[in-house]
Amino acid sequence: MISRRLKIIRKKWYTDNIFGLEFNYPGLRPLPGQFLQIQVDEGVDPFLNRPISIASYKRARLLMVIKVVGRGTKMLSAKERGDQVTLFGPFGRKFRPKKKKSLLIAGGIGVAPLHFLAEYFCKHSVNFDMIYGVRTNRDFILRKDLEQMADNTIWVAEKGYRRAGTVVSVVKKIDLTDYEIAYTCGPKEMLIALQKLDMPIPVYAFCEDFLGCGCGLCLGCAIMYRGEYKRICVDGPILELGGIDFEV
Amino acid sequence: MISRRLKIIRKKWYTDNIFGLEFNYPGLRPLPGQFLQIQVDEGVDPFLNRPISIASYKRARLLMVIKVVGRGTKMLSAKERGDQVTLFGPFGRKFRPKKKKSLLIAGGIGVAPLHFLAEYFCKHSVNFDMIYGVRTNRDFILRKDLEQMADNTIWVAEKGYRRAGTVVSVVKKIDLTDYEIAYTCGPKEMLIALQKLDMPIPVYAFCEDFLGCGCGLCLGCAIMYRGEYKRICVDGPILELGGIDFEV
Amino acid sequence: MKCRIFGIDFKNPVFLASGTFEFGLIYKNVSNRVGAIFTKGITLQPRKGNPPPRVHETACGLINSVGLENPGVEVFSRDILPQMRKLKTRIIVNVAGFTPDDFVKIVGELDSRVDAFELNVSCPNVKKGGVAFGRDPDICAEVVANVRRVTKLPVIVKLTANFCDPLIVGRRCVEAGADGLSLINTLHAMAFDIDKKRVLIKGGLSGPAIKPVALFCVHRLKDLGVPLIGVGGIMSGRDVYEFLLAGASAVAIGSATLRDPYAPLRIIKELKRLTTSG
Amino acid sequence: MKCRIFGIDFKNPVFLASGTFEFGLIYKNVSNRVGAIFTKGITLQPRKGNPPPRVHETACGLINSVGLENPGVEVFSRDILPQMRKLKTRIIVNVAGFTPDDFVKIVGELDSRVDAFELNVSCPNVKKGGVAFGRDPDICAEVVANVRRVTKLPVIVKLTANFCDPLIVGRRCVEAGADGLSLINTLHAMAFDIDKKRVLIKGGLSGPAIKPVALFCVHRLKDLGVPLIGVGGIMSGRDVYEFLLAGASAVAIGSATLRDPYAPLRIIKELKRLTTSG
Ligand SMILES: Cc1cc2nc3c(=O)[nH]c(=O)nc-3n(C[C@H](O)[C@H](O)[C@H](O)COP(=O)(O)OP(=O)(O)OC[C@H]3O[C@@H](n4cnc5c(N)ncnc54)[C@H](O)[C@@H]3O)c2cc1C
Ligand SMILES: Cc1cc2nc3c(=O)[nH]c(=O)nc-3n(C[C@H](O)[C@H](O)[C@H](O)COP(=O)(O)OP(=O)(O)OC[C@H]3O[C@@H](n4cnc5c(N)ncnc54)[C@H](O)[C@@H]3O)c2cc1C
Ligand SMILES: Cc1cc2nc3c(=O)[nH]c(=O)nc-3n(C[C@H](O)[C@H](O)[C@H](O)COP(=O)(O)O)c2cc1C
Ligand SMILES: Cc1cc2nc3c(=O)[nH]c(=O)nc-3n(C[C@H](O)[C@H](O)[C@H](O)COP(=O)(O)O)c2cc1C
Ligand code: FES
Ligand code: FES
Repeated sequence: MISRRLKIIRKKWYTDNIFGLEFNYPGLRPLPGQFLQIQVDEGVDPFLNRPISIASYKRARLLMVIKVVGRGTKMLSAKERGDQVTLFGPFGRKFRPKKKKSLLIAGGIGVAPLHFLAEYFCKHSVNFDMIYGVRTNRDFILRKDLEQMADNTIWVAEKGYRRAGTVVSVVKKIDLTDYEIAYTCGPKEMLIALQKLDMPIPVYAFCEDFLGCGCGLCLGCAIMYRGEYKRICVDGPILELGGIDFEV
Repeated sequence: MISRRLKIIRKKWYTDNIFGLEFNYPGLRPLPGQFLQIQVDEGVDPFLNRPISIASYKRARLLMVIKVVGRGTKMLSAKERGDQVTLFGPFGRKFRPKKKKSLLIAGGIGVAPLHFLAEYFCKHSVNFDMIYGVRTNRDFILRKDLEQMADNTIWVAEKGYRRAGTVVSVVKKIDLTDYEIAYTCGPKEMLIALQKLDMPIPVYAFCEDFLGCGCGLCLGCAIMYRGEYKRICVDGPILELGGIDFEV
Repeated sequence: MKCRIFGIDFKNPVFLASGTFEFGLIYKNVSNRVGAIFTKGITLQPRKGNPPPRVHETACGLINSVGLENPGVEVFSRDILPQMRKLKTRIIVNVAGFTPDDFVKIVGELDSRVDAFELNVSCPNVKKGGVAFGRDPDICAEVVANVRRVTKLPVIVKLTANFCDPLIVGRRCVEAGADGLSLINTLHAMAFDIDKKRVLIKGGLSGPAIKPVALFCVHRLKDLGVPLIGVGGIMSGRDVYEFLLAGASAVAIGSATLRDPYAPLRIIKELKRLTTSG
Repeated sequence: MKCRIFGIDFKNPVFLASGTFEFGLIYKNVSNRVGAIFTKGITLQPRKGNPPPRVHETACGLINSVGLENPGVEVFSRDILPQMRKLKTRIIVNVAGFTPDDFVKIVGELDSRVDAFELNVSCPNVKKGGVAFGRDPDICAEVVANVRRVTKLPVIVKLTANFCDPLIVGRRCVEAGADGLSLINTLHAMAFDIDKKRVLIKGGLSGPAIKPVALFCVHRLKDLGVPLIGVGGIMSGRDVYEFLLAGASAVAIGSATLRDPYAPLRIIKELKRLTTSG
């Protein structure tokens, strides 16, 4: 782990509550699912850093895509180009995706880490399709990029878009045996719904939750997995969807 | 009392640790010695507002001059033109200076409230002289302005300036019977030294200390004055120097 | 937002805590719109209070050591209370005694001219060698029982979480006849001046820093069968709502008014929005 | 910066608190440069810990409810301790018992293979119906006396400020043979989820918010005649210095490492600058 104080070299608003921050971060060697802990403020309130996935890393340019949901992300959204931010990481276990035909299932801001997985697949010439669901047609982000990288894409929105529905309704309809493996990231409710579908292929979930340290020190990020507590930050965030007990 | 969220319309660095913030604040009717409570940050850390004197108020333009001494003033110094700041006040008792030939004795940043007193005297055609002492010749601020307003001025610095010394050494040398009344503001050590001189005219001190509320609610700003505790924020900050017991 | 506790109607459940709003006479437009004002601690004799420094800022909070500066019950009763009576709010007198007798005398002096009493049992007990009453369930119960005899008005005990279990003390107070409990008072705290290498302040910690502790204490006492008034670090309507979920019937705003005297009005507005929307 | 306490040399007085740095094996370059590491709480049996959420941020602090997740003394002794022994620092095992007997067994199992023991008496005492040991001076003294019999290594008791007076408990521990005291453990705290209208977390409050309380407690115990280790909200060298002024001989860094695992190194540097300049 290293910590870096880096300047924001680009900031972009994708929607009215999702923005991206870009940094020049040479030497980072991230794997899909890995994330950084962003210090919200130099002061001690808010106290904890916020985990944000690596959404893209190309030629030393790091992109993180952040949705404003509470105080920390709100404060981060006030940072502008030129401002310095302290980043810790990368954290998350070293997960190397298999080179198999894959299906990516993104819900909402869950698209951020899957975008980086897509980049990884492109680089390693792995074929994949993508399903991406959002609430309204204005919520899609990184769309063109993803269309370029994926073989096939299905975009779906709960309302305001020609294809109405959720990723779950799409997954129910398609033939999953076209794929050898699936990856998903999105709100907990979506993961629970996907889990109930009992898909015939291995499904890996990118888990998100409130963390403490983000790096294995505090045991604050427990998730019940195959009968025992795992730490999202170091044993995850990528875990097999079927093994997670969301009831605990 | 009113609270206002105002935009900084001008920011200026006078020295490497003293800066000024200007606001457009119509309707304020400040008297000398009065101050505003500035909210350092919208968050709750730091928790308390910081008291800053009115240094100038002309045609609705409010100037406050702030020295960086700790965390709060440091954070304030990071604010830039266009940033919004919340101000409460004005606070401090309604003290109307007498129209008598006056001597103003400023030490360091203590010059800020005396600058506003000088403005007040000019407006009310009161004659006054001024002594202004600092540590080094680079620490003088608002100098030209003060020279214009005062009849006579004596600038003095502990080092690096043609006239070496402190305001106390100057006061000792001049004939105080030329004046009917004196006003002073500066570090506590300076006030104590002036008090010991037992000057033959009434001397009013502009007291500065750590405040709680700044407006009489908390009794956090006690100063021992003529045998009883007074509140700097509402009974002061202008108090007769001779009455203050600095030992308590 | 009306709320009825101790058989009294309050216009809303947002009160002003003791010691952080003077006697409500400076910002009357705030006083007039809250459910009640707790006065600052009133002692039998006038008190000068502690030497400075009396306040010191800490992480998300502050330490105060005002030392119960107040004019004493006589001056309060004669000069201040009549002015307070003109406010359009309930008045609850925070009674600070140094002996069990003090409480009875102060309450006796003011009875029927105020809306309720809050017994501040945090002062060091002079009879018991300076240990705070508030930590001793027996004395607290004794104080409550004695006060009970001299007034029919609601008697609230302000509990401390310092070095004692408010559940144990609170239960005894209720058995002895307390109508309600307010909690928590400030936490014992210190700060040091590292430049001068000495104590900077020794006093009570308040503000957002202590909110989680206050919530724990309120929740711990929620089944005692009397209304609880939650105090500690409340800055917003959401904070108030947390205290209501924890088991409080009303809350009191303390340090927040030091940052913004109008904070209680904002908090009431926010709470209204929360309770009507959800 | 060397410091000698309990008859042991530590390379500096900045230690790592229990439960916030794992077993020191993740950031070894930090572990190797601090005076000592307190392990996380070790229980007799392995423990799964509490269900999520286990951490919740509060004003200038956090509430944790990890629930003593740990592999138990056997696995610790066999698999983890040998790795820890390779670190260039002192190892103090935080012993968490649910009965007085647990403490003796755990200490007995590890004796002579570590540098000292810290008795974590904050766990609810299963024999006493769940009330925390730490509040009961008698049981604390009993635990210390029993442990004293099975080890010659320094025995430190980690005191709580929750609902009891650490001075009373601490004094009894010292009389029973404790070599030192560390304080404070986290403060009882809660937070509520106002959207779901239910408890969000119940646990212990740590971080800068509690520093003023920890300083008060350390200062309160400064004359007990044994070295004190100050814990609570330390974020900087200045904070350490405050604890030293309060009466601590050393300090432990807890939550700060959750914000920045390298914080202890910065703190040591800052402290060095402060102590050599002044
Ligand atoms: C590995 C990982 C990767 C992530 N990647 C991304 C990413 O790429 N982009 C992105 O936008 N987000 C990502 N997240 C989520 C992101 O970290 C959170 O949205 C962020 O931390 C929220 O911070 P906040 O201060 O804005 O919200 P907070 O104010 O902390 O909380 C938001 C909401 O949750 C509630 N809440 C707070 N604490 C708890 C708790 N302990 N239990 C239950 N509810 C609570 C609050 O009341 C509030 O309603 C990731 C999370 C993880 C773990
Ligand atoms: C009526 C009034 C008018 C003022 N006008 C001006 C003005 O016009 N311009 C101006 O620059 N300043 C003015 N001041 C002073 C100004 O308010 C302080 O310098 C400011 O509040 C310091 O805030 P800070 O956060 O930067 O410093 P802090 O970090 O709060 O403190 C600075 C130093 O004091 C120490 N300290 C903190 N609290 C205490 C305490 N309770 N007791 C002893 N030491 C403590 C700290 O350790 C630190 O060394 C005025 C003060 C008053 C009362
Ligand atoms: C400056 C100050 C003075 C106080 N004086 C009293 C008092 O006289 N009597 C009392 O019972 N509580 C007193 N308190 C405690 C508050 O009423 C309240 O219990 C405590 O501050 C916690 O609430 P808060 O975090 O909202 O401030 C005082 C608190 C402060 C900050
Ligand atoms: C996540 C977490 C886990 C902790 N686990 C333990 C523990 O196992 N044993 C113990 O004695 N203290 C434990 N503590 C308490 C700390 O050691 C320390 O006493 C407390 O956090 C106060 O210090 P701080 O404010 O620097 O964090 C834990 C604290 C945290 C935040
Ligand atoms: S967040 Fe601390 S161990 Fe995972
Ligand atoms: S600062 Fe609160 S009364 Fe003066």
